[in-house]
Amino acid sequence: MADAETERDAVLDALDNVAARLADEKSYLTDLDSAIGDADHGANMQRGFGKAAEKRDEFEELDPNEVVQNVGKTLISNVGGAAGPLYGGSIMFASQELEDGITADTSVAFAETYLDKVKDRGGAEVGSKTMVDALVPAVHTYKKSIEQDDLPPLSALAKAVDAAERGVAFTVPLKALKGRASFLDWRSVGHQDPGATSTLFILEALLATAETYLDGAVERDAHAADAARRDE
Amino acid sequence: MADAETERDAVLDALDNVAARLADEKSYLTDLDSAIGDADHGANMQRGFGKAAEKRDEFEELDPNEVVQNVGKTLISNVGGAAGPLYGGSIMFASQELEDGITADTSVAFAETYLDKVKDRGGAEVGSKTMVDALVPAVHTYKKSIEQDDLPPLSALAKAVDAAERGVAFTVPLKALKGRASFLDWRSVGHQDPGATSTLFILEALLATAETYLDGAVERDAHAADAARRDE
Amino acid sequence: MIGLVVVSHSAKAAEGIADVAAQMGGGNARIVPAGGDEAGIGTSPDRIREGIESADDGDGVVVLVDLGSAVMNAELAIEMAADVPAVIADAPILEGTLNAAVETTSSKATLDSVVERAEDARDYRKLN
Amino acid sequence: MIGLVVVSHSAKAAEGIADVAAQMGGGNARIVPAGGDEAGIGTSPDRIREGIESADDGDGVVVLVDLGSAVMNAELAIEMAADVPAVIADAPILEGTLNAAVETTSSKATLDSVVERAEDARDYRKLN
Ligand SMILES: Nc1ncnc2c1ncn2[C@@H]1O[C@H](COP(=O)(O)OP(=O)(O)O)[C@@H](O)[C@H]1O
Ligand SMILES: Nc1ncnc2c1ncn2[C@@H]1O[C@H](COP(=O)(O)OP(=O)(O)O)[C@@H](O)[C@H]1O
Ligand SMILES: [Mg+2]
Ligand SMILES: [Mg+2]
Ligand SMILES: [Mg+2]
Ligand SMILES: [Mg+2]
Repeated sequence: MADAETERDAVLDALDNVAARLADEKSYLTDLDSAIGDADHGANMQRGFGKAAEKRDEFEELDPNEVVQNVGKTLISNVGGAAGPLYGGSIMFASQELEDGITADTSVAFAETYLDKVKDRGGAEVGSKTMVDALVPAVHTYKKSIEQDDLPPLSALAKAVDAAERGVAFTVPLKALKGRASFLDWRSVGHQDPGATSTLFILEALLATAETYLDGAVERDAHAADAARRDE
Repeated sequence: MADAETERDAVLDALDNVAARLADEKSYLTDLDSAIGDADHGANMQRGFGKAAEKRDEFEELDPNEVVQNVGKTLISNVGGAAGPLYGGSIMFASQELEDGITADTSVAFAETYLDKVKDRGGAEVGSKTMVDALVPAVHTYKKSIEQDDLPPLSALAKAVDAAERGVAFTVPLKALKGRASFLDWRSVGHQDPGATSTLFILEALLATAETYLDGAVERDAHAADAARRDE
Repeated sequence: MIGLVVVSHSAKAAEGIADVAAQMGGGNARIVPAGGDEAGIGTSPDRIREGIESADDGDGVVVLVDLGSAVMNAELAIEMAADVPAVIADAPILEGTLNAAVETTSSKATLDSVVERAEDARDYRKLN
Repeated sequence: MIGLVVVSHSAKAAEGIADVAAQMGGGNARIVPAGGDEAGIGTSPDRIREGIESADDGDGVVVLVDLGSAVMNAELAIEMAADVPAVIADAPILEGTLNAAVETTSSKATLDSVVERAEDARDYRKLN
């Protein structure tokens, strides 16, 4: 990216966009969670990111990585449930990758560190029917698009969003192996995972933000688009 | 014994004597329970038998076996802890053996049924460091004294008390395998079991009662006497 | 629907466990806490019997217990509530109640299947 | 003395479990309940961290947990309370806390021995 100030503005705008998107999707996420959980994922995410967005003025004083770190901290204390430590703890931890600014490379490092922390904290793998099912394809696609295919970050992010969308769809036919939904055993099959879905919404909000800050053709993958959500 | 009225009086006097004895021993039993339990056995036993003794007027209307049954019921609701269901439930259940009156034979049947119920309810065997360690030798000795040795019931009961006393002493060096004390594991070794001790006190009170109702030489076993308690 | 009775030595623990489990059962499970006794910490066969009777809607009841004397008082209570088919699960009390609560909301639930799910909680590992 | 922190999704359950365990430890154990969150049923890393800090007298703390997110928040809290040696026991919450409470009152107790006793509770059978 550019100077620290622009980076900070981008992070703050991303925070606003994510918070707004999750507020819009609150009842949808809650519906998903009511089928295989305790019907609080929408409220959890909206409350947590809402609190973080309210701190925008405070965050104006900080470096971009510190903003990200403090968003994580705020989520830890305000999201609740399993999503709190997973989102909040992993964002906080991964923020160290942004200490030297936000570039294509550091964003890949951030994504990988974030994914590793989520997997490590929650013990879920691909196929456990959790947010990891959206995250793994998104992070792998992002990394490969940047490091192997030399795509511009905006395009890489668009591809990552498509990948996450496939991941969300993939959670539907699976039996939950982690989290609250795993208590339902076979009855969890046929339902879309709330955490994978909120992960997708966050990525979509990041992509929307990136579009106002970054140049480059947005190459998306036609087949994945809109598969997961609207079919439900 | 004799007529139903005398039997009822004997049962009511026994109840008074047991309640009085346990009230006297309240703090001693509590001390034992404080070493390897939760320091409530004295209060539990005193409260439960105290409540039962308070119902003496009510019980005057009943047959002897019904008195015993209602003592059991009262204990179930008022002793608390492990002792409540063990003493109360087993007394209530065994009272059926006294339906045809209290004789040497029915008293043996009562004792055996009571022992079986305690073992069945609590899952303890001899050596588990519980009231079973006092009960088994007492009941075995009582039965053998009456059925094999043709001793008069008073003498058989005196021998049973001696046997219980050895049982109480036997609990000291054991590791508790059942009940709250078993949580202490090796630290329970070297302490006398409260429930075995209260079982002995009850038997002593029954013997004192029997002495005023029954004739016959009281043959006690010189070696066992007073071993368990005063050494502590 | 099969009912659940939670018998802890602490009335608070029984209530709290029932609260967490109610959420696992999506608010549909029938869960009755029956903890503590008149003196405070302890269990009461009378309270447990009342709990069993109020948890039962005709399909029977599974009882979850903590320590030894809770088991014995639950057994006595089951004998007293002779009309209600009731079984004690040999399971950790909180984890077993959660599992059982989910199972009772299944259309295929039976007394056996609820006990089995409760007892499955013995193998539940919490750390990865 | 090693401290214990009880992390249940229900504040009541955590308190009740601590009450029962306090009795097992003869009133000497250091047991801090840290259940629930601001919204009610849930767990809170901040509460758990405070619990860990107040349960510690320098010898360290063993944390007992119920469901998945309690584990994750306990891990976070342990990271936040970096000065306190603290470990999570992989044990049923009530049964593990009772066992652990007894062990903490032993003069030979160590963090490892307390965790081990807590985890022994996985094999605790309630029915004969
Ligand atoms: N162990 C885990 N690893 C990864 N993700 C998990 C885990 N447990 C739960 N999740 C995610 O969290 C989501 C539920 O979040 P939320 O409803 O906020 O928490 P809770 O289940 O505690 O109410 C699930 O849909 C799933 O994606
Ligand atoms: N499973 C059992 N089988 C036989 N006796 C037992 C059992 N559990 C406990 N006891 C007896 O109960 C006594 C303790 O009674 P009490 O202190 O009144 O109950 P609690 O241990 O619940 O506080 C023990 O000393 C022991 O003799
Ligand atoms: Mg939820
Ligand atoms: Mg929740
Ligand atoms: Mg006691
Ligand atoms: Mg007690």
